[in-house]
Amino acid sequence: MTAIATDNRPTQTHAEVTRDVVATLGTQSRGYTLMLFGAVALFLVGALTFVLLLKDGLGLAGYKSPVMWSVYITTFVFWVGIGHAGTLISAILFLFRSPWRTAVYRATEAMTVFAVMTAGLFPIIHIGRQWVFYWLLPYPNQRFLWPNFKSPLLWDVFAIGTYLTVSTTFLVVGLVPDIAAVRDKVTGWRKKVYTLCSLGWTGSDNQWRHYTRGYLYLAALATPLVLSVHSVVSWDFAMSIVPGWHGTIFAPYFVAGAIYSGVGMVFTLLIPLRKVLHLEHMITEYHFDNLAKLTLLTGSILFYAYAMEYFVAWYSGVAAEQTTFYLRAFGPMWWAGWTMIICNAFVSQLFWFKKIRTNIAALFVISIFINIGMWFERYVIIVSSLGNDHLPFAWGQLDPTWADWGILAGSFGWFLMYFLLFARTFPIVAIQEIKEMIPMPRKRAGGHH
Amino acid sequence: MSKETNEEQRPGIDRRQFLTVAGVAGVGTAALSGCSTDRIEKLVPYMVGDEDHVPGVATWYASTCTECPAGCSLHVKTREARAIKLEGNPDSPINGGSLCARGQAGLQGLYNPGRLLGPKRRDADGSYRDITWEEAIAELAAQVGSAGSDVHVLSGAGAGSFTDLLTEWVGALGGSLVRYQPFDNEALRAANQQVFGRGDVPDFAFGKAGFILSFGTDFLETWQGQVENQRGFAESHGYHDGHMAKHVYLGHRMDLTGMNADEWHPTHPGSDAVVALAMANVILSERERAPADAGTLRSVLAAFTPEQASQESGLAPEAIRRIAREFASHKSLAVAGGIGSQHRGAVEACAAVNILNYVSGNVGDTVVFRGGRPAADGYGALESLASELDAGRVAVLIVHDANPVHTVPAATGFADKMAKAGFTVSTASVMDDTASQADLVLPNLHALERWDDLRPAAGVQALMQPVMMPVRDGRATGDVLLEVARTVGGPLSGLDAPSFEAYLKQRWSNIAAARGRTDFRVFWQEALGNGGLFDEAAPGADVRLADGARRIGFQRPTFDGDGEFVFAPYPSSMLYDGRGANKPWLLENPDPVTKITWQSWVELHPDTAASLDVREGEVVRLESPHGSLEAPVYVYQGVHPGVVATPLGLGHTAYGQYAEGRGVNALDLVSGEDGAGFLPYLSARVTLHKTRRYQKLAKTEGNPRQLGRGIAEAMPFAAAVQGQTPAEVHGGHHEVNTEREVEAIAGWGEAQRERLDKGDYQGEHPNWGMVVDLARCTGCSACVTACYAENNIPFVGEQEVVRGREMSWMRIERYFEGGEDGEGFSTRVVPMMCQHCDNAPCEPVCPVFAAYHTPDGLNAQVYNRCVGTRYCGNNCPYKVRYYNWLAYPKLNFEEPLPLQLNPDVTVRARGVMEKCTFCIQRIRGAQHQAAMEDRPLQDGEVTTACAQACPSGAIIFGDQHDPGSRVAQAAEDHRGYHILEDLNVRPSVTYLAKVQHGGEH
Amino acid sequence: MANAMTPGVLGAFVHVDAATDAIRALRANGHTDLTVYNAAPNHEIEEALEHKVSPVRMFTLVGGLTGCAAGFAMTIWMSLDWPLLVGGKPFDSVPPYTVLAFELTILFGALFTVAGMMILSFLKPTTKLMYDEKFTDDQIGIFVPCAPGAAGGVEEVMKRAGSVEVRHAS
Amino acid sequence: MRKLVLALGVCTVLALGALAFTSRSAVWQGPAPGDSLAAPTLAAGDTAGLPGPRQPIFFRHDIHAGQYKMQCQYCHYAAEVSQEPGMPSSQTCMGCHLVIAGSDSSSRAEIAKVRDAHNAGEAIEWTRIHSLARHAHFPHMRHVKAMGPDACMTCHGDVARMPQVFKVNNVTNMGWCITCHLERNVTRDCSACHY
Repeated sequence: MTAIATDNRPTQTHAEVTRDVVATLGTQSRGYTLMLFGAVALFLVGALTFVLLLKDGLGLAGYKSPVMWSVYITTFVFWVGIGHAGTLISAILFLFRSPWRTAVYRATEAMTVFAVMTAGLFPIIHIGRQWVFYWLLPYPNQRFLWPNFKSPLLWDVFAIGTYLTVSTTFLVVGLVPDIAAVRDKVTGWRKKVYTLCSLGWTGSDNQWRHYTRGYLYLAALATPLVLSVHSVVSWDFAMSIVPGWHGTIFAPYFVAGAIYSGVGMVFTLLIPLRKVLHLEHMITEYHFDNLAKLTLLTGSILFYAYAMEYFVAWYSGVAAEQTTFYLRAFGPMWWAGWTMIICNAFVSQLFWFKKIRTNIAALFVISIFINIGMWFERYVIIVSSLGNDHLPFAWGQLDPTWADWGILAGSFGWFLMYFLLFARTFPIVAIQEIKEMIPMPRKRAGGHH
Repeated sequence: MSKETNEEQRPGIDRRQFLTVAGVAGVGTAALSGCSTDRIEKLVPYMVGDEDHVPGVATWYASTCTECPAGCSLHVKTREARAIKLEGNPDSPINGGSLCARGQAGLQGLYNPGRLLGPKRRDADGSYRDITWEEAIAELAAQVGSAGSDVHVLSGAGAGSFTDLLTEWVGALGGSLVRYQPFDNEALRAANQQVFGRGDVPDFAFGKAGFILSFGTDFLETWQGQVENQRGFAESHGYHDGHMAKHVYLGHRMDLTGMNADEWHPTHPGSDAVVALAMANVILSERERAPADAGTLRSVLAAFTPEQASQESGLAPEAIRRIAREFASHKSLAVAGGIGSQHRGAVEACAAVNILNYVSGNVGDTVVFRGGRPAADGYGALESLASELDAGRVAVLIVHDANPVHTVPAATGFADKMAKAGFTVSTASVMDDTASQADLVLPNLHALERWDDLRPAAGVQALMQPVMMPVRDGRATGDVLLEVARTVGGPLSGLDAPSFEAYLKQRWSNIAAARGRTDFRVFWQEALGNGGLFDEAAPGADVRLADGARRIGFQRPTFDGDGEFVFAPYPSSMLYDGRGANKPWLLENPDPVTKITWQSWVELHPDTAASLDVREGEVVRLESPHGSLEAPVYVYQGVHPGVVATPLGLGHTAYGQYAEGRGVNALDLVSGEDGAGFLPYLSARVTLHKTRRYQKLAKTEGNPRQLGRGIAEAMPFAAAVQGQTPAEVHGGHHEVNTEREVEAIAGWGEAQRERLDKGDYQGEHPNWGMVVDLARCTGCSACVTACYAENNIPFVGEQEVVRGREMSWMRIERYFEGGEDGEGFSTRVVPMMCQHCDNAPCEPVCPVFAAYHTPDGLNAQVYNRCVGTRYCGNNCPYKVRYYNWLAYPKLNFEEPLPLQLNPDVTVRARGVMEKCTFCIQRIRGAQHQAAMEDRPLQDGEVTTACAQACPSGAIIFGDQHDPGSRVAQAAEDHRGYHILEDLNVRPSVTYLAKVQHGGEH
Repeated sequence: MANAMTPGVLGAFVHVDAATDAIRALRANGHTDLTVYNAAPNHEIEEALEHKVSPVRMFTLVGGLTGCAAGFAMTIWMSLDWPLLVGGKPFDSVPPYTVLAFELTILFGALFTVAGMMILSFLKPTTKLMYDEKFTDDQIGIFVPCAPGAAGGVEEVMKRAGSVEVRHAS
Repeated sequence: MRKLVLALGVCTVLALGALAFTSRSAVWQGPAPGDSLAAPTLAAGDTAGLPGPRQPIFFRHDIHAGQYKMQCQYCHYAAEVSQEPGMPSSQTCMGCHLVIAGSDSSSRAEIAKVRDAHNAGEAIEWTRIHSLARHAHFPHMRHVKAMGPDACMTCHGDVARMPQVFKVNNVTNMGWCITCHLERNVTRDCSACHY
């Protein structure tokens, strides 16, 4: 193992690890209850909005031709992006055997699952006839009709579907041994529940033998997946001929953005959570420092991508492209354009300084900026590009309404609700992986060969 | 009565009852269920079978349009015995097969939700109660009986049997009949009287002219017969094999007519007379072969120099000379007398233009006096009636087919004077501004529900017949008059016709007799079938100058008040004199110039706006000595900096839900005080006050500039004559790929297409395509309404238009050119509908194949498959896909509007995308017909609604695979180009670049 | 309940090297079907047990291939079943279908892997074996199935290796 | 490779399932040899026992089309020339029933209803049995022309044997149309019916 890792190896004994993590379950702390309450309230706002959308139609939202996609798709892409950091940390860093992922990966993985769950709602929310969304699935029907596999939207359906399934599986598989550990600590009805969830795990050598191997392959599969999913999402735009969408760098650009926003969200979630659940000694500056470095990397990639978009627009000599990008910076939506550039390209550069990378308060504030910035990135790409298309006479600028914000708020509520409930019910820190890092006691003195 | 005569009396009334709402073809609200799957539960058959009514098959009737005095002939399409579309009658010399937006919107008058359910009586407390027709007629008869000779009738009906009956009726009573139409050409007729000694309106042969000069006269909008003028204009000004007339427009505002001019010169309001005279002077002094008696004018004209005219008009002297010379060197035509420039000197202006025409030898050539154009009695007559009313000398006032309370300035106090009448009767079928002051309202039947005829032009006697059962319990005013006559007896006993239909037939039997037609029934059936009698127009009278011609002169017209701006109200090409204001199709059809819908607005020149620091959408208050109004600003380069312009037609106090309280009535700022028997619209000065309130304009215009994207192409006349392509005009298209790359790309494309020979795509298919000739298109927007009517397009209302959600499948894009740093300001229009691209970008992105390509080259949209992802809308570079954000049909089609819906077209449900289908229902219908007759489809057998309606014939539709088809040949034209060609989407619509004169001099 | 349990001896260890010693000794004595419980995977124990590599990867491979094939088959067959022309593209246009094939490869691969893990684990169930809750916490457990007669010897071996507790199941 | 075949197999099975699901409803095969077309005697009271909705007038297709072998188009004349089959006007009924009063009491009663309705000028509101969604256009005349006199029965079933008409086939189901169009190898283009 590398030096850093050795220095930051957890200091507790196996027994302490189990104790501390099990202690987080079923927390009653006020902070937690408040957060949960807020989340549910937000969710209800969204639910109500959705009911009204079903009743009266999407006209309630601020849609304005030619801006036929707006806040909903923006939020969709935003949540898909959030998911990516989780898989990156849990799968890719697992393959790279990087030690600092251990303490945080369970939380980020949960974040992934719930973020993708949230994103998965939007294709349904945003279509005009929500009640026939299943027509997008290839199922045998009396009409003999199949969906159009040439449509990027169908790629989306498959990509998001796969991503949700795989990341959920990955999370559950990782959870089983920990649930078993919890099972053996708790009593009463909770024991029954956990027994059920632990799928008869005993930690026998045979189970471990297949488990470790299988987990490795899951990680190996999740890695290309995480790269593909946001590429596919980016192709929803890149495959079209809308000036401002029609870009070849979209796939890497979006993937970087996704991870950037995802890590941002990890900060936003973990910083309060570790306080509420008293995990400060398990999730430490050391972890945030590394996460921040990741943010710096992806943020810089975004910086490059933004610059490159403008360069290509200018260099291509295509009038429509040039107009679109000019208007992004100086058009009616200049404020959104600059929000995105400042929050993403510039703010991320602060992480060159270790002082900031390890200052929890600073990290939290910056992470908020990152979330805002990344939401606006999608907003700008979608709304401002559509608003200034090929035919000037048909131009139009969006003005969102309560229905847009209602759904946006609801999506946050929906996500946080699940995340908080998860944190309360399952080990938010991976017990067995931490134990794996802690050397077991030996009767003979001296390390093992 | 014997059964036989009974057949005679009421032919077809009961053969024309339409199926009740549950009909086989799903009439009415049931039709709204459109894309959803609710079904009709009851089947209601016709009571009596009818040979010319097969359910599911359209029946056509000939009739005549009454939306303006032009008298265009109609073909009315009925399905299941309800009128669903109005089209032009090809036999008519006036409108040919075409029809303007207003005419087509007549249907929404027929099915207007505001129509009265029956006669109404006003009680003492001013509220109205429903009464029966018997009561109503008894009441009227009693009033008339006791009124003696103090019965006065105010009628807007055109010349025809009804007016004749009215004349007899009033005459018998010894009362007076005032025939009043708001835009009555009083000034023009007075000028003709003065200059030529005859007070009628001539025919203007726009089609024959090589040079058209308009003095602020909107002959493409509301002046004379719009459709007739436009057809002529397209004939001469539409570029064809090396020929194109030049059109110069002098006026303080660039209206639609000005937009179609090769040159527009913003002249000072009221200066037209002197400019015309100066031109006449130039021509006469430089030209030998002028009409003999024109010489006598030399002395008079000598006084009017281009320099003087230049001072008055702001038009450069050399420009005046140049235009005069061009005018004289072509077969030319000058027109004046437009409502928009009807100032106090209007008679002088028209007289001056008469002189100009005369000295150029146009009179008898392009200006032909046939005495065929009937006119009403003019504004003067209305004024005298008003004074009669004021003096309380009117016992009974009957207002028919007129709305003076709205069309006469409030300053004249006509409403108050009308209140002094003993008893006021209105025959309006909708509670309009005037009817809502009447004691008795006897709703007339709509022109499509009653018998009538018109004599709108020389040689034209147009018939109207009931094409369906009345939608509401109205009664033809003709019948009412006759019934009153029967009841009153006495002086009226002479009018003994049992019904107006009988009266009409009596008169037509005289016509038959006069033509030596013995069998009247045959003659009548022919006439009904043809829509009347269309005879060769008589040769024009030989017209010479009258003595009055020497009395021509010019003095600066006076304007009331000392405001800094001249206030220029102008008639809206959609709302006409305001009668269009209760028809959503017209309210939502964007104004061709400003592209604003549903609202009133104030036009300001950019410089004016800058100096006042007001922006578009800011509500300003205009104040004149006669009143004030508040409306949002629209900044428009095409208006004289010293002028603020506002359209007429809105600001109704009553007139149904769509019109009431909407917008402002520009006449509130104008006085009724006039010079000579006409209403001087252009007679007030206004001061402009900012309110710092803002109102979003309901306009369909995004960005009015093309940004060099080559959307609406145009080329100089010279280039067109040399057969250049638009690309060449731009200095040639530069190919970025190498020779071999181009080949490779093409080859690859071919390879792809060869793989498409599967399923329904095997074998030969037509490839439907369209050609739009921008040299002919004027932007009049008749096609837009045609599309609404044919395709059940819902109107969405002001608020939704503000949010850019209008559903108009056919969009007339209007782009501004130049106008900055000194260069001339001009506009271009381009009709934008689905281009049915062969490589349609909207198709592959649809996840459910709702958007796909048919074997016959259509870009189809399957509404019931659409889930509403709107990806197609995003990916359409032409932005011609429209989305049902809300359930517009259910929200907006109030009873009985749904009766108009076309049963062959699905009504789209909420949440689905829709767009132009190239009228696929017409294509499929024609294909079915051909298949039933085992024959191939012929070129021209099927055309789209827009192409059918277009008065300019600017749109050609057909099969591009058929080399002989008109469309295939037109697409070969050197002016042809595709919009956004670089995207390689391969549109099926080819545009022919506009051609502009200019630069020749 | 008890009679359902497999007879044998269960030893608990705190020290990892003690456990490995025990394992080696027991295997030497011919007790090859040991079951070793541990809260986390541990190399030393694995080495002591001399496990071969788990065959779970075969499931992953098969799953992936199935997914890939299914992806291409479904898309191509379905677009030819009712050919509809969109955007002038061929009905069976493979490039876009690669995306779907890829996604299905991952999906099937993952699901097969999990299935494989479960099947392989359940092939050697631990439900009938003696077990203690400390093993998911901080102790290592070794269970040796053996006839009650042989139990004494096994306990002896464990004790010598340093087990902290030994129990018998019969 | 076996996997590929297997996957293909799965898809085909699914599709076949769909096909079976849609084409299960029977297509009329023409009268079986030697069965009589004589219609049973029924009174209006018996309609409750018969399939199909009860109509305002107990009109006996089995008598008109069956026993007397009247062509469908004699009354539903529009079906030959129009998209809409239309319903015969009461005048059409009276064409015959001015002279035909009915053989037994029950039929006389029903015929009387028609006559009264006609004289009173009231429309008879028949209960609709086959009703296509508004977004599907079905040109009856094309089908009658293409498939000849038996065309009607293909979808509407053997009406000539129905004392009271009922729905035999799920004709409002797109699968019904497609199956037939596939069998006869005629167009499946969406825009042939949907516009």
